[in-house]
Amino acid sequence: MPSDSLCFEANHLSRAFGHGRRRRLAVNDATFTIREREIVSLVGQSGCGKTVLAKMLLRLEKPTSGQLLFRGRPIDAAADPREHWRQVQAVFQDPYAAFNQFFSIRSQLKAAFHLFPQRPSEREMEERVDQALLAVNIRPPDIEGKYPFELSGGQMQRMLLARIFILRPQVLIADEPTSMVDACSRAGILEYLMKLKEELQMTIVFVTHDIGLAYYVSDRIFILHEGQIVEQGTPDAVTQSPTSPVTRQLLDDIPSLHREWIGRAPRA
Amino acid sequence: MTPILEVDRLSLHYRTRFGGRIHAVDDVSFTLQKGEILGIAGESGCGKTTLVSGLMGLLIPPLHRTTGAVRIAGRDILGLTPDEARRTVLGREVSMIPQGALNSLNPTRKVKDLAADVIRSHDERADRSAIHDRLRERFTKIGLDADAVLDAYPVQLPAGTKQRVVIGISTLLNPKIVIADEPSSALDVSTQKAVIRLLFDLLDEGIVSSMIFITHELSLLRHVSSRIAVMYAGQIVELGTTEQVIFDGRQPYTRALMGSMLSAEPGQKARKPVAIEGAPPYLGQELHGCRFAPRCPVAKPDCAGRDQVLREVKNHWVRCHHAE
Amino acid sequence: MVGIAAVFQKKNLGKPWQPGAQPSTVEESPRPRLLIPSFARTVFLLVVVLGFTACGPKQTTSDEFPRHETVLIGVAWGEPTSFNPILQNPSWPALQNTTALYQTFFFFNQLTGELEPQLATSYQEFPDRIEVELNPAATWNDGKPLTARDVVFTYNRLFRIVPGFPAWQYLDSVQMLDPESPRPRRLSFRLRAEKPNPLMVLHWLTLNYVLPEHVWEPLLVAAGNDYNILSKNKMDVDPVGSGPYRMHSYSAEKIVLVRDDNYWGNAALYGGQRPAPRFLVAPLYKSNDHYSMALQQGRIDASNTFIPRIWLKARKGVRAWYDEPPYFPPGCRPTAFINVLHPPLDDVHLRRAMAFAINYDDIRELAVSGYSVPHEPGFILPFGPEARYFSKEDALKYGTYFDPARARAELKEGGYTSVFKDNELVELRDRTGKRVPTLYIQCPTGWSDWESIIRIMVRGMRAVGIDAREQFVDSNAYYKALAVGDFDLILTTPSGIPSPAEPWSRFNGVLDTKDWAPLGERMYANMGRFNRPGAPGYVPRIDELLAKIPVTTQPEERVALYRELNRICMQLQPALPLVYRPKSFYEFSTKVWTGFPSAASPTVSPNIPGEGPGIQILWKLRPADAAK
Amino acid sequence: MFANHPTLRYIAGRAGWYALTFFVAVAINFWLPRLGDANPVDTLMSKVSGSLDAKSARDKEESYLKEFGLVDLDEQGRIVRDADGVPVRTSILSQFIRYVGMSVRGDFGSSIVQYPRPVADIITTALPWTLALQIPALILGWFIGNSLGALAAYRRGVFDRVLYPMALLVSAIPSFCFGILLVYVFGIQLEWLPTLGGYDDGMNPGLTWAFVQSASQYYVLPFFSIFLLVVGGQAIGMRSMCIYELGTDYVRYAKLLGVRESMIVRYMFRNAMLPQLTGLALTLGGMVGGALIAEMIFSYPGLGLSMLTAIQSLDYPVITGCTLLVTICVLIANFTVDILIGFLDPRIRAAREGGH
Repeated sequence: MPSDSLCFEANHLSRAFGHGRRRRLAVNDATFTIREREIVSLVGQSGCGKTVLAKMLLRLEKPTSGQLLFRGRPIDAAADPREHWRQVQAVFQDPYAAFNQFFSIRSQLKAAFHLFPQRPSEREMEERVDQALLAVNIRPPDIEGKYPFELSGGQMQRMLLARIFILRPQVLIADEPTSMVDACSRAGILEYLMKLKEELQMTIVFVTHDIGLAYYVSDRIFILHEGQIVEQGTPDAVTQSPTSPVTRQLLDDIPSLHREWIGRAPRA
Repeated sequence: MTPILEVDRLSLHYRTRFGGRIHAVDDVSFTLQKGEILGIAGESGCGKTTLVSGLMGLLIPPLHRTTGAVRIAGRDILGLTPDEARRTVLGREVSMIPQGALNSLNPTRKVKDLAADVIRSHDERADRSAIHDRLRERFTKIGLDADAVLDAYPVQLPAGTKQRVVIGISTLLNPKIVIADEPSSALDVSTQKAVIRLLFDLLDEGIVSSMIFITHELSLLRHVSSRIAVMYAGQIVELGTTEQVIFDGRQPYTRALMGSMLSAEPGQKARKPVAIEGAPPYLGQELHGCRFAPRCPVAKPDCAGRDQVLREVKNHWVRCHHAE
Repeated sequence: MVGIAAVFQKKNLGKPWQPGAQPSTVEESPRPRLLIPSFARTVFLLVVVLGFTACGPKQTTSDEFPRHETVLIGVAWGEPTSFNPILQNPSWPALQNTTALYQTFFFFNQLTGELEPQLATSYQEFPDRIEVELNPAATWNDGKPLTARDVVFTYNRLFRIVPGFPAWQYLDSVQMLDPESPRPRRLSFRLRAEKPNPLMVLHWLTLNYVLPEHVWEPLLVAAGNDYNILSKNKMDVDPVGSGPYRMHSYSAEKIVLVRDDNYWGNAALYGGQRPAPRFLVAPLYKSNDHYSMALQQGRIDASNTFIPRIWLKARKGVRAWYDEPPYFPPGCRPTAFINVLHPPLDDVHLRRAMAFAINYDDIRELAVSGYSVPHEPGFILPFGPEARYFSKEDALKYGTYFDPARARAELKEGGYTSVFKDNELVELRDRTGKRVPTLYIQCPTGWSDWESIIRIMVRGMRAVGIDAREQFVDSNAYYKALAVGDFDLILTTPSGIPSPAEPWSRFNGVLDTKDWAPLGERMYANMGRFNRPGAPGYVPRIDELLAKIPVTTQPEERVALYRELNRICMQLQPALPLVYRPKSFYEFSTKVWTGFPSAASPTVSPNIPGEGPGIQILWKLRPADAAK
Repeated sequence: MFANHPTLRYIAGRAGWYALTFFVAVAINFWLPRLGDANPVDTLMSKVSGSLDAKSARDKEESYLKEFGLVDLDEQGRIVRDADGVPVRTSILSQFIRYVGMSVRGDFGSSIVQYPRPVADIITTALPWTLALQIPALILGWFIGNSLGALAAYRRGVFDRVLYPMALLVSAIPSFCFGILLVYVFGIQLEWLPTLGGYDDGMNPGLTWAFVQSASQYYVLPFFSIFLLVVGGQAIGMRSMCIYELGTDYVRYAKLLGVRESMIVRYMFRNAMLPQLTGLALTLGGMVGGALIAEMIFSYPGLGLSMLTAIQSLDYPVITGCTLLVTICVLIANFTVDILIGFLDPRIRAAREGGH
């Protein structure tokens, strides 16, 4: 359950790119809070600013104006961003890009322990890698000696999640983690995300263009459009009684199994 | 009515460096009628992309035909030399809309030059201004600002426009059949919708006669195709009308695919999507028995030992001896 | 096989290219026509054509310098900079010890130790001066007579403004003895009273050029007597000298001299003969190997560069002075200077132990291609003109030959103990039990023969228990370390060119204490800081001997003094003489010219043409074809 | 002034960066060799000092220091001394300021080792040889290597199976070994071609037919020693670039649309060539290093050895002059390629013109 204490708190947060006439606000005056152990989805079309916002939460981008607090302190309070990254981790769209092609997967999972100030013993590392693999439903022998290119996108995305299991961050930023994954593996990825949240008591920020996905996983949904948060609320509220035309459009654009979508019956 | 495309017991394999064979497409048969959109659904590694190569008559080593034929208007296109195939089939008879529009356009050539290359490749005498007029007309028709887009380099275009450009170039020569390989999977939902609309328009205009639409999103096929073929491990495991396959799937794999779908509709949240565990079998070895059996939630002991054939069950074709 | 399955999974995912995961589908496309871009085709043809023109028949007809009239010598290094003879280091042939263009009073024959006439016919030594008589026939090659006035001008005017001109250390002034004569030819070189040293004055008389007053006086005036301005003058356009050749031309690749058929010496010194070759050319190659190769190919006729394993080149017609070891006459003494201000190197026992520990035969055979004769202790060459000062008896009695047992005995006597572990030396302790710091032996890195010498020294020393190590440093750092005394042991060669002052100048290079400087400041002789006057253990006799030897007129006395000095050196071991080396190499090829002197017919001092006395060879050469 | 002209603004922008790089490089070139403890006068002195007593040596050394501008001088041109009479060394900063002032006037000073030869003279006699050898070898090698590499990638088969290992072999041999091999085979064993020097010893340089013929004979081996290496290296690079290009989605797409092979070859060649252009710029930068090897092996005239000896003997003015030249060459080559790529590669052009 989400707690009452705040994980992120943003006040009039903005991020601009370019100068002069080309100045463009990628994030425009966003004010929001994310509570501990909450799953919040950032939903919008491409270019709506959701990824920039996620990067600010990860301390990869600096806001041009406004204030972003992480657990009550400015996000850049510590000089060393690694402080932040120990607590806040991310998974991205392309799992292959997150792994080095030339090292075995297992060794790279083990390398995750480097982020800890104190590395556990060799045996403990092996055990924890095995546990993490099992948590994403992969039998450790199945990836023994394998390299990233030998696995499918779905499997690799699960490796990313396994890494999260090892690192045990308190906050996870998931940026379109399913967009390169088959539909049939997607459900699995979502399932493991939920499991992560349950087991590790994590706060998750989920970035997607698919409001359907958001609907399944989130406690709350933020709808972004042209840098602004145009609507936020529970999944049911957002999907069933959307207030913003942007939300309505997004809902309308999803091909659903049961609802008319494109208004044209395919010719037989 | 004779089908526009007829795939007859087609099997294709790759030769590996060590003399082995990978049977990427195994015993695939279907037909495509004029005006029809056939959906092909399946997960990664099911042989969709190999099948596309076969449908285009483009068997580039190490891909080879094992048996079967692909006939367009009665002519087996797999028997053609590569140059014949290039001149007579590719782009004209069969064309293709690739998955990643982002990477499918040569970044160092302007859109108009890329498009002109396609036209000139099939008509060496086409003169410059005729080509240009033709391009302008076609690009305007597909809803693009023709002058601006034609004069741009691919990098200068946003993703949605680029996908439209790719569709425009792919259909320049009014191909009979267009194979769309996940044309919208990299796009956001709104752009995806627009792209699908465009494809429908092309069919309605008669620019394209028929279409094969490949995707793993069954929810999308529900609105796009008239018939659906579900592929698994190189084989078609179910073939029927969209309604039949989606709402009355007989093959356990089809049903599992449906079970993994999620939907943002009210009341659906309670229904938990279920992922299909495990991975498709490796095709580089002799396979016996039902190929889905190891992952099948309803597998019976006899499944593993029994080779499956595609048989008709209640007006649609299913490859499962338990299906009724 | 698993990998290939994964490949297809990947492929269907539509992933971009992945290393190692690429099936060769697209690579093996159907055969297209051969498509060489046209520019590349053109370029390729061009290269082929170029290759063919260049491979055409070698032609020699239009040579400016016909081979049969030209002697080519490997004597010069580096691109020509300036031919101004008052520079410290001008280009050949204005370089010191070259006598083709400018001349000196005498040639020094390093085999006999005699001075042979050049510009001067004779000299006479006096306690305070040396009198020299010029050849009355001498003229400049512009036809003007060469007289004692030119000499006086050269020394008293020109050399006065050269900063640090070395002859002034020993020379006070030069005077004409017959100034009233229409063609004065008698000169008196007055020695400096506080440093009387006729040997060094004779040394300079074999090296310092005489320059024409009528050419240089105007230049000197124009430069306002300023050396820096005068030295900017390159003197490269047909400079006026008195030698048998004149400047012809030069480029970055070679320097060409042409015979002066009006050379005064042809009649006065060579019985009316003129030198055989019309041109004397010094090609400038970029490494020793190239001179060696050119010599073997007959492209050059003689060279003074180092050629390893000369005996292998004999079948290519390349020969040295001797046909067997040492191939070249020994002329100098590479020495390890010992810094006696670095304790315990002030201890004679340690120094002598070192001298006993070195395997001199190994050095001769392994490090210097065998171009040396067997080692004798001390600084006197047991060879050539110096042999008369050498005493085998002293050497056996006081000297240090390779003898590890005696090395150990010396260490023991000095109270040292060596700690070995598994036959490896761990450390050396002095008599108080304190560890002696590792002693480093320095030389510039890349000087491979010296590096080998040091390795052999280190091996020997460690074997007897002296903790020594190699130290190879950048050559610039080496020169600095040598001068300021920043070393334990360092390799160098005291004194430079064949000279009538040997072996005095060699001893002086090791022992000179007159220009004492503390560590950190520069010394240019005795860099080991041995025998500082007033220091404990100072041996005044050494300074006395150094002062006395040059002024002795009695040959027997000189022998005795040298013998005594060498004996002291053998006993006190101020430095470690290591091996004998030629002063300069002497190799020639008989492909085009014959008549080169060698040990079998030592008609001229072993110097190649274009180097000091070697110029005389040019009168003895004959075309090889004519000999057949 | 350039605000509305993206291309000019782009060029001006690049030029600005290059100018900045140039000044930084000049400063580093000047400073680095002078940082060590040793200085060239020590080296000169130890070579001449054997026969000098302390006073003459000091005189000599001070005259060197004065001549090479390493000590401060008063108004009358006398050496400024401290209380102990030791000459006051000029600080590197004031040396640098003087050097910049002189360079601006085109005066690079005199060599120390080859005193009194002006640095400009050393460079101008050597440079034509270096350029005449290197530029054609590099440029021709680049063109031919790229063409062969593209062909190998495209045609595959026997052609590739022969060419690729050969190219690998050639580029794997260290360049000096390769040169020595050429000397041994063609110069010593077969005696087809001369191997020492730039032209026959029997002549002087001049614009005569005999000289040109002689020079071209002497040119062949050094040329090929560089040319073949460049061909090998470039062919390997181009081959893998082309194989990569052939595997890209856009080549596959073009094939699926039935685009003619010749057009696909053009796509491949052009796109693969762009990164190779950068390689060309870098190769041109390495010219002096290559020159040194050719000169050491073939005694070929040129700049390399001057530079090597200068470095070995800390001949500051020559080092600084040569590195200045090298810097200028590298920067000009890179600048040209930068601008060229900016025009050839629409991805960069698009970024410049503002994209979408």
